[in-house]
Amino acid sequence: MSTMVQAIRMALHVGEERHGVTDIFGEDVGPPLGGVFTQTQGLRTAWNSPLDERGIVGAAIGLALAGSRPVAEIQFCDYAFNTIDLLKLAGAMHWSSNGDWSCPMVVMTPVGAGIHGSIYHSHSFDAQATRLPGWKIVMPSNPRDAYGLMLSAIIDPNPVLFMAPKALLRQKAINEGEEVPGVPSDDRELSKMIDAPLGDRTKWRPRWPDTPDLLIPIGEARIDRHGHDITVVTYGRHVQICRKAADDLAGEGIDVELIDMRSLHPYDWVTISASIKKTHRVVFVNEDTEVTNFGEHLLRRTIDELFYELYAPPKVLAGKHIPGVGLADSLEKASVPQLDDIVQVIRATARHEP
Amino acid sequence: MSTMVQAIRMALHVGEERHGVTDIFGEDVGPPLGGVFTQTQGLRTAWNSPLDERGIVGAAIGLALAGSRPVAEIQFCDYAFNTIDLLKLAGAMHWSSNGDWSCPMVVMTPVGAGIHGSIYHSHSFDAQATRLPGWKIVMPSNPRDAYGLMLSAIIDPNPVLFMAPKALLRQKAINEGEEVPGVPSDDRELSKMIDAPLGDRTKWRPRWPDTPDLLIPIGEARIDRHGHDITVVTYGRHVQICRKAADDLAGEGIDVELIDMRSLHPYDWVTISASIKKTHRVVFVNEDTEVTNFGEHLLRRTIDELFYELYAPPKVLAGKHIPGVGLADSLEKASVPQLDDIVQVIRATARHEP
Amino acid sequence: MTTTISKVRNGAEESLKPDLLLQMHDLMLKARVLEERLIRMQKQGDGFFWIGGPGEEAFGVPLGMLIHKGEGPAYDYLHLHYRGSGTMLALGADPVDALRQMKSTASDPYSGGRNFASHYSARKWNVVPVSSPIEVQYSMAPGTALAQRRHGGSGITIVTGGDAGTAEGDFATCLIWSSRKGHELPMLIVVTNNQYGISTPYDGQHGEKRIADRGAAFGIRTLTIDGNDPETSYRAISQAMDYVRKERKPFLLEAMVSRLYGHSSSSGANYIEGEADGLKLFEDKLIARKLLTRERADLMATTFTEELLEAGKRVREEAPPSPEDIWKHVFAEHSVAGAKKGTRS
Amino acid sequence: MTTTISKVRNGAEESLKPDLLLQMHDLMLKARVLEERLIRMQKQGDGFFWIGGPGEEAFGVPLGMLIHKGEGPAYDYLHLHYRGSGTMLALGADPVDALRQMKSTASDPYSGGRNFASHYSARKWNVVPVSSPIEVQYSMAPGTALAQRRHGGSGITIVTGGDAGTAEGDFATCLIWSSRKGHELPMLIVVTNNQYGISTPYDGQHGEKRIADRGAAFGIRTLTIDGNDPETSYRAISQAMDYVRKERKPFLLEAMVSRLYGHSSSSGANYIEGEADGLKLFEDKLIARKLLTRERADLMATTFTEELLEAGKRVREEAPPSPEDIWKHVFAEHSVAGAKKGTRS
Ligand SMILES: Cc1ncc(C[n+]2csc(CCOP(=O)(O)OP(=O)(O)O)c2C)c(N)n1
Ligand SMILES: Cc1ncc(C[n+]2csc(CCOP(=O)(O)OP(=O)(O)O)c2C)c(N)n1
Ligand SMILES: [Mg+2]
Ligand SMILES: [Mg+2]
Repeated sequence: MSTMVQAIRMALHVGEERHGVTDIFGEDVGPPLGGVFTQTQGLRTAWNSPLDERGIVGAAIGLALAGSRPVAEIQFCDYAFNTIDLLKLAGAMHWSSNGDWSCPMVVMTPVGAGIHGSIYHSHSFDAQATRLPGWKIVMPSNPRDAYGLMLSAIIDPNPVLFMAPKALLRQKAINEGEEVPGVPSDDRELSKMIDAPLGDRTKWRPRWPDTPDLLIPIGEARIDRHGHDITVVTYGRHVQICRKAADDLAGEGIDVELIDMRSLHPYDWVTISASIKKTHRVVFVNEDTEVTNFGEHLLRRTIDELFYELYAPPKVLAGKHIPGVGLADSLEKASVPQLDDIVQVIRATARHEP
Repeated sequence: MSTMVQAIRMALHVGEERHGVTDIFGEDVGPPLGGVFTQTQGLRTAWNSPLDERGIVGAAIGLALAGSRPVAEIQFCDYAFNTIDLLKLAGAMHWSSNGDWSCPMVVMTPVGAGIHGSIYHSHSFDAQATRLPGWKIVMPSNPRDAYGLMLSAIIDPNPVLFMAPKALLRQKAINEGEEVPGVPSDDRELSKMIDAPLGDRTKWRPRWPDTPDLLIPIGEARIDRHGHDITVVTYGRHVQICRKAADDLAGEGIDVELIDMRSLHPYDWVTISASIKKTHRVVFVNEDTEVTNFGEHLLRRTIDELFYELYAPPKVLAGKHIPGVGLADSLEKASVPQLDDIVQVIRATARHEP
Repeated sequence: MTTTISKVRNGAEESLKPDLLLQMHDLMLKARVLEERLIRMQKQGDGFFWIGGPGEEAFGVPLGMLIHKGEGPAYDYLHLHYRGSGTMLALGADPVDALRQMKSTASDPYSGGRNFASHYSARKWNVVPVSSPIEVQYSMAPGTALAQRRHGGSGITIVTGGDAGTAEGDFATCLIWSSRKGHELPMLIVVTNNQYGISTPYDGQHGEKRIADRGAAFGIRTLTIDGNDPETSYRAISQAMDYVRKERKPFLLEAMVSRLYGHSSSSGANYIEGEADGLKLFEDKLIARKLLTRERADLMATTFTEELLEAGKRVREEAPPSPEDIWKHVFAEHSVAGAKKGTRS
Repeated sequence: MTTTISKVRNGAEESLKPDLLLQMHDLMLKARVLEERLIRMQKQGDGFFWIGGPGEEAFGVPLGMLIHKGEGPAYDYLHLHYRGSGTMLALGADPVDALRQMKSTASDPYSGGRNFASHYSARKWNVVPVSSPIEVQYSMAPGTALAQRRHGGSGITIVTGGDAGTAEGDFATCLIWSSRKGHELPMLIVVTNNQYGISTPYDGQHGEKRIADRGAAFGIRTLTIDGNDPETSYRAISQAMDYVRKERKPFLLEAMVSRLYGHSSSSGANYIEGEADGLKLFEDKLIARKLLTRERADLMATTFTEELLEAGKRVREEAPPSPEDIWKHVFAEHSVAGAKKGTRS
């Protein structure tokens, strides 16, 4: 069973070997470390940039314009907020030149809370990301999706933001269908092949398993669990938490349909709306701050198009509108949606009687 | 009748003379120009900064921490997108130090389309702004509110973002109650007193009218027009356009209640919800791009709290989700809500039968 | 500012061929006439906003002439700011296209009526879209240069911008990324110093005597020149380019230029007396050297003015973009074979 | 990196008083013991993350000792990065408070359990909240210095940060804003150069021989010193501060330091052999000069270690923040009289 970082690493490897990736770069992305989460270990084209996020995004744009295929990393999305203008510029390149230029690049960055990362390693970026016209935006919730979305991001002719839920990075594939195809079934074997050893790494070379060109289309959601009573729409690390909530609620006779969006833009309205039409109830869950939140957009669209389908007011459950996620466990838990909060909102919405 | 720029200038003058403002600064803010919209002409503490928005926001934070009272300008909000991290930092200063420090500063910036400003002089900033916990956010729609909100911003112990709709800056007060108290009723007289002459300005000094400490409380909306059939909630330059829409619709027998929010955070939910409870129909109008838009937050709150009050699905009318506002008149008009669009949405929502 | 300007070093006095001088003059004059036409269009309501490069022709034209023009990393990349008309004409741009952009027609090849005048874009010549935010081009330029470093050959990246804008962190980013030891980039980093940012004079905003001095700490070769003299410009650019093309290392070139019609239409766009006018000075020189007559120069100007006036009338009849065009080119379409090859999930 | 380090100029060899040396040693030792306690706490699960300054004591302690401590622009402002424990202890901070922050207790006076270890904040001493984003302090620091320039007196602004972070535009912002001609700011701009950014070595990321060289173009006085020697540090800081206090102009001081426990707990936080250990070197010196004995030094360390161990046990019993505390201090309350004076609309 691979972890999400291993999956990302394998996708990047396939990217550089078969899909023209020329540069995988960012702070501590190259040797010796290969990324603060080990996501870029052993990659042929990985290199360390200066500690300068504006330079990183700028260089990625330039590389893309010059026909290279860059995958740039922002070490934590918390450090991308001084680059919004450049991200906007990348998203506008094709449009503002009336189709003359395009800007195929990938920016990857770890997002979200859940690891006691305190104020500056807990930020979400989904609300910001969905405000970047011209970008495609993805966020996987398991190794297979991470692998397949990264490959789709790499071959896309547009800028693609790949957000990796940091709390899931080191987690192994849990369920069937979450594994990267082609990897050895023994964890230790995979680890021996592609994880850099501790200590001196100068002579180490990875042995890559033979993994396929699995492309998970950008814009396609995944129904994580079928159900009839209520639709829960989420992504990233909250997929697992919502799955747990659904398990708990199944015991109470509430049958949850859980949708893992995977792509935030373009997003799979076909799947979401079909589900809401079936269950007539919906909760949108994410952990970004709740004022001007992407879940609110989804809720607005639900109201626009499905108002008369609804048996209960649709709900958004998101992070608190405060300046940061505090470090103490009590503070972190109170700041972003926890299992209990989710169970309560789903239950109330499922049980709601007009 | 004063213009909004004159109103801002007079408020800044009162700020520096009576409320401790020490620094009014930014690009071209000091002599000789006094601001690209003339909003800072003749002010004693106005000075020209380097062309560096990060430096401007950073310096404002430092000044505020050191007990000065800065009003910093970002020349166009289009150029604030590389400072979001610093804006977040200012908003987090009080909270992250657990109340030890505070950061009383004003950032002012012109926002919005409507002047054929092309891609980089047409941005809105309201969605971004409402995603800055710890900030208070205001946007006036007329000279009096500009004056009174600026003064409230200046005396507030928190960072306050003052967004000036650029299409309104040079417009005179139109209706009763939109004038700054204490200004001469003759435009030309006021202009002679406080507008810098063309040509050499080195010897020019303004003569300031005696204007009062009018404080328009942050967090208080203004009912621009009372009505019974439908609530329209907007702010900034769309107040006038919605007013015109309301006038047009009055002829069709649709009686619009128009709310000018004035403060986007904290916002006046008491006024908004009371109105929706009365009219049972609501449209939220703004010109920022429509995915993850502040109007969607207001709509979500409406659904959360007033679902069963509604006789029609609430609506958000906002700008198109595209990389920029194009320069050609046809493009600008198609990108941000126009009178016709607004009339149509209000009409449809008012006439909607369940 | 009272800094003295270095002479271009070796070969500084070697004179350029008369043909080349006349070609430069022709392009400079056309660039000036074009800008004056754009200013007029804007004043007459045939455009919403003007910004451009009158006063930078004596630098911009030689720059354009010396560019290795083409598409892809084998050729030079250009990251221009909004005063690059001279460079574009020297590259071979059709001046009528600039009128189209001013008039925001659908036929505007640079932006389809979306962007301001002088916001050029030409993929066929590696001209990256000019965008209004000051200095972002200095953060992007290292990217094209990185690709060129890898590609090899003699293609280089050229980035231009104003003096005031060097206060943005992006200018420092450019110096840092281009000079990393062992990873130097083939970049000609240009600052056109007109001593103003809109209304704000250079003095009081800068601790540096010369902006070019900022390169020294990074081991970047630097030079400050009189950019109002096209001969000086030509020689300096050509020497700097030689160095960058061969050494594959950055060069920081500061050109002192004029801003002959003020900042933009927002500041009136009237001819400013008292600023050095590189075109006039050059004409005087060519006339003194008997390479040109006043009559010929005047005739050239009148003829081209006429031509553009007529062209402007035709452009006025060209269609504006249609409202639905806002949706065009939000996303580029897949053209990569891989997209079809893969297994769908 | 193979640059040589300048000697501190005049007075370099003048020796410091024994009392002062012993006081420095005491503080350096306490700072080290404190960091080692914090590291231990984190490893034992009494904290989520460690980052701090072991290896910077020989610079940080003298810096703290030389600060004019107090609240408001008459005193020095400090914009520290996350390796400032030595400086804080020298200012008089209670080491137990650092344990509280590590344990994220409600009693943590720096952030109420919200922020990471070494993210200090002390308004009473003008210590601006340390925040994690690299280099933003360099953009804010000119603001406090502006207030001090206006205020007059001898208060200055001190800003510190690492070597890798100087690649961010904010470092350039600091150089630019502090050196504008006629508007120079009283700032001591410090870079503590440990030759690493997390895993990335200095070499290959910098074109500058020395980071301090970047000041030269701006007319900023600069110096690079061996920050592992507290005597050198003390003299250099004191001279630099004298200049800044009197001339009201910026000074850029680069101190070469060590990173004795690696980057942070994320990189293991184990003692790195082979890096110069300023504390050990200083102890050897003091012992050689007969100002200290090995026994006394060891006893000091053991005693303080014991004290902190006990304190840590007590801190472990202190209450965590309560969930509702997340809502505290989102906004500051009005205390300005004007708020009540005005007419309501
Ligand atoms: C990031 C940003 N900030 C502000 C502006 C507004 N603005 C346009 S041009 C200009 C002055 C530029 O001065 P300089 O860099 O010297 O170039 P010049 O126009 O003199 O050639 C300013 C402030 C902008 N376009 N972008
Ligand atoms: C803006 C930003 N980018 C990235 C990081 C992650 N990060 C934390 S410390 C660090 C390295 C800093 O190196 P340096 O500036 O040399 O300081 P040092 O830690 O060596 O003292 C990085 C990349 C961050 N905190 N902030
Ligand atoms: Mg200039
Ligand atoms: Mg370092």
